Amino acid sequence: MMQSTLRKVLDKAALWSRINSPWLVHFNSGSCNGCDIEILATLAPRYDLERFGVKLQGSPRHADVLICTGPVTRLARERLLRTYEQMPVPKFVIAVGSCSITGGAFHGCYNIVGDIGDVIPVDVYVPGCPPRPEAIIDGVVQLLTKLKGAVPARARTAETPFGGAE
Amino acid sequence: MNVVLALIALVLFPGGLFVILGSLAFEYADRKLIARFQNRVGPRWFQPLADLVKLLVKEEIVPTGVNRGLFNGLPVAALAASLTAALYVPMAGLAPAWGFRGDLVVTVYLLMMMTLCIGLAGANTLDRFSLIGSTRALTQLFSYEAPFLLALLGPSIAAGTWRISEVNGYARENVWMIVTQPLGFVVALIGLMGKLELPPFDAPEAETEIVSGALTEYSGRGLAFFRLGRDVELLVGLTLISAFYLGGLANPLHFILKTLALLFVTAGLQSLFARLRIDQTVGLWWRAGAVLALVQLLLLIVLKLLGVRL
Amino acid sequence: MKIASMLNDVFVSLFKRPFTELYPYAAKPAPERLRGKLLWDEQKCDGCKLCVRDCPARAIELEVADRAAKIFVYHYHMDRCIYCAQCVASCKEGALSMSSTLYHLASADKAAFTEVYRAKGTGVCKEEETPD
Amino acid sequence: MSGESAFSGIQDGVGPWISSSRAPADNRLDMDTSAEHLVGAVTAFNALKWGYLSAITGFDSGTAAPSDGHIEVLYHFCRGPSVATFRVKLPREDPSVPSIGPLVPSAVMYERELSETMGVNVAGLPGRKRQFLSDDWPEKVYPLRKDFTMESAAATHAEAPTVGGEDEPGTFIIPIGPQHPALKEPGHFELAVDGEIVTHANIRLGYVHRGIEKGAEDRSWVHNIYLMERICGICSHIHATAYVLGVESLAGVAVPPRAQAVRTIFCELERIHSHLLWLGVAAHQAGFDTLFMYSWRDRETVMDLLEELSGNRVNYSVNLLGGVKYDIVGKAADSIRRGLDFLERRLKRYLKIVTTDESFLRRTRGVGTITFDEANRLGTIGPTARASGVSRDLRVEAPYMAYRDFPVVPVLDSRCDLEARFVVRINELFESCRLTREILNRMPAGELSVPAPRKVPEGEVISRVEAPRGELFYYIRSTGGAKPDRVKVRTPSLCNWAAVLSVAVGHKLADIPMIMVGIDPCFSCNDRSITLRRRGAPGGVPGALEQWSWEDLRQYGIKYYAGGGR
Repeated sequence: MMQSTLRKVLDKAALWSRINSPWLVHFNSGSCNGCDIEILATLAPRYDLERFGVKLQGSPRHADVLICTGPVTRLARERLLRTYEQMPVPKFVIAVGSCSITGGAFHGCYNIVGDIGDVIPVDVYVPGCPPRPEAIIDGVVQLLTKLKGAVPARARTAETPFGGAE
Repeated sequence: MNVVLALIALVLFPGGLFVILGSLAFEYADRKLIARFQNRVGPRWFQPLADLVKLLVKEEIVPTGVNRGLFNGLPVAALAASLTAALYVPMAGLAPAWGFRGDLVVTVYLLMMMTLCIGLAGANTLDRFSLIGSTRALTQLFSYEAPFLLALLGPSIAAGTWRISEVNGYARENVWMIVTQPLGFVVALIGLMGKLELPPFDAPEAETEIVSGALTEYSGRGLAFFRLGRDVELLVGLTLISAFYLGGLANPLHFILKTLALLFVTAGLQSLFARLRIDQTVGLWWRAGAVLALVQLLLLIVLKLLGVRL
Repeated sequence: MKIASMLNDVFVSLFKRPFTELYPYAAKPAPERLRGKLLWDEQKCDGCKLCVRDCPARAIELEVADRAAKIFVYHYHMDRCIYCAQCVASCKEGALSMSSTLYHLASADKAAFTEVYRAKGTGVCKEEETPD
Repeated sequence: MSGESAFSGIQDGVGPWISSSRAPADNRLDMDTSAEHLVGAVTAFNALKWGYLSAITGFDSGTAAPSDGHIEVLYHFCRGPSVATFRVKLPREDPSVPSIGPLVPSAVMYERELSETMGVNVAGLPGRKRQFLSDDWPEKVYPLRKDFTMESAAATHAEAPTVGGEDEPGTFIIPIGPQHPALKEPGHFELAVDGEIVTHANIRLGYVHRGIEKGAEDRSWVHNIYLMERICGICSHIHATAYVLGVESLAGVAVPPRAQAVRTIFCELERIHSHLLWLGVAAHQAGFDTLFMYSWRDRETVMDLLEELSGNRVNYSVNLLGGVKYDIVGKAADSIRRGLDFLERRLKRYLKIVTTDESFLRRTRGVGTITFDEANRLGTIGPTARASGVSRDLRVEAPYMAYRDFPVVPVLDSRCDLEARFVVRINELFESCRLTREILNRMPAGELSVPAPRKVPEGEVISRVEAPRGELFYYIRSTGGAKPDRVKVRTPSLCNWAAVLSVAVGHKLADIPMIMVGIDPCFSCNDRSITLRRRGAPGGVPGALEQWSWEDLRQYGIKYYAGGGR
């Protein structure tokens, strides 16, 4: 009995910390950089996501959330996958911009291999071309609330990087 | 009986837990001040704690082709070194938990261990960014270490002792040493910023150039220990400088006021300057830092010989 | 050559109120021309499909059962839409408009992005239909 | 200066090499030549010192009945409003053309693009195998050919070459990018460190290559406005404006003056937003985060203006074929004036910081100097050229839209170094504020748009406008259908890349990262890449291809400076 309550407390603490310090790493897989400057605008003084604990990290090793933009061009596909694999579990993905969900304005161009959902599992989609910084913050908040409701971290472990049976 | 007291000192009060919580509070104050200087709101009060706990529960990836023992051991060594240094310093205004003649040199050596561990950690992994990061960290180590030590020697020569608690006592009775040895104070404070790789001197982990320098490959616990070690070192460094130069630490109120004042100055300096290239930092230290520290020392020794009461 | 040219800027901003808007808690009203989610007015629409032809991102599909009785099925894909308002400009009847309040469209599942409205000449009822 | 006299010297200058010449428009001169005579024609043309090479277009006239099935390559030289074009007709099977790289350095990248997408074999083109198509793109499949099908481009899963990592003795290769905090966009720099001076720089872009030019061929004229607008997020409006101006002149649509004024105001507001963004990113690159935070905070003012006027902060989608969608009425005009006053106060502050702050000047004064004739010869454009005294500003030389009635005062600087580029861009913003206020005060009345035909009559048009980073070149060709036959886009960063890199050769290494930031590179604008031949370097094998990483660039300069080299 003692063991399970301890486990519950630890899980609650882990979940609390994961929700309160989501570190981002950004990858642009062929976007027109409209969404990228909006993502940077959320870190600038006007919206300042640091008040939610969000920090833009340089290396995928340090990050929990991969925020990626753009339709996946043929060349960027392998790099997007490699960046995602470099991230330690538990990891989450936010796809920002209509072209990252369905190719948006670039549908049918020959160098697009599809959208981000085809390459890596995406947690939250933020449509818009580009979405307002508020909409991107709303996406981050949705991810955090989804985390709250989610099964404790065990759902995505090292053995099931793409999420086990929820 | 004093074993229990010693254990309490080591783990609870002036030692482990208090220093860790204190350093997290100081990291919060630092990030909040920088954010306010940049006209934004900045993090919430429990942010450093959340970051620490999150990193501890994250999966730790050990890259291939790396000496496993060293990879896991270095962060622990770095944290242990800075925690032990916290024992010799008048933490929270009370007398240091331990002290012996010559503990100043040991403390400075323990503070230097952190950069050494980062340098080794960077060299250990095959990732190119961390190789560059570790070479930069070590070159910067050799540039600020000497002037920083000289700057700390000034007050101890004035007090005539190598024991931190005695220097602290001496500083309490006399004129503040920031007045009598201003050069030493400046070199010590800038030296502390160089040691902690705070912005003007953050070439070793320049985010836009080499991702995160020597720590690029670390994730999870290792990263958490390194970051915590650096925060503890910030707290210890600030206490040391305020104990020496700002008229000693008599009681917790003195401790809080003086260290926060110094933190305010360092946060201001951090947000005022663009990042110096590594060669500019080395040039700055050897041309300006060392000379200032030597001049200060010379002045001091001459005055001491003339028997002037400092 | 000034050493810290930003000094007074930095010092002043310490005492100024931070520039940050506390977004989720205090949302500033969006400008009324904001191009958010597309709104379709079933009464005005006469099924001419100009909007479907001019949409650069194939975000609108309109099935016309009976133009006179205004019986249409209107599919709107929020995830394909690039929010350019070309359809609003092309529509001669003014049946389309872009809302300036509905712009938080983030969602966790992709199916929620496709909305189907059935117009039966009487009233509009929106159905949650899985994309065909 | 009227069109005819502009071309007077050319006919007899290049006479022996061209077979025929004609003037399809008053500011254009087309000269037909053949592959053999091309080099002779360009050499003679260079001797006339008439203008600079602006773009090379290739189009495939297709195998359908009317056309005789050939590929045509167009070399566009520009001076002010006039454009002289050499046209070379080539057979569809194995077309080949000599490289004019040695004569015109900036031609190398245009030829690289021509050879990869159109399949024209350019003899003597240096550089690596695959520049901007992906490594697993099948051989002998050229996307811009008319007979290209998506299935033929299935990935052959060729193993992507190991990037960086192979260490010849004495060199130390680090691959930087495409995921790298310094790069807001995926570009991949491969540089090897060797020798005393920068000998060779090789950039592999292509990560943002989406195939927009081919995409434009199966979209209607209306759809393409929004596709062109999304080539680059920062200069979206100018791309749409260039495209719309071209199509309107092809279709003979007269745009009402009020619509032109609204378009010009949006161009200037976009320039303010783009330059402020660049000021922040350049400061962040130099580690000066406070200036980054301040400039991006002030930029929010102009973003709010744009959102209030058009409904979107980045892709304003204002243009229609034949006019604009949104009007600028009283209340909006007042908020623009208030916003501009605030911005001008802040810009004066930034100008002072950029020209006096000690730590910043150490990174910019006397760094990356492009001399006047170097800038001229290498075809630099935009603020980079204007900082070297080369007065190339299409708003001044070839005024279009409302610039005709509201003349632009050119902003020039003669110091030619990086600091000058900072100063030029900030002064340009003062000019943009003045211009916007002037247009707002004397806003012409009239309706906002006129109807435009859905099918554009047959013909070719060249549309050139001044983007925040320099001259933007559009070539649009229509065969009378509902879809364009060919849309060629040459973006401004392309020319500046070549110029900066060729200046980098022989330059000190430590200054190159800041030089790169100085031209405000926009990867999504130019998803092509540049390879430059090396000038002789002691110890290196001349002509061999070397590869350095961005970081090595920095590292090497640091060792160089530490050794006391000033």
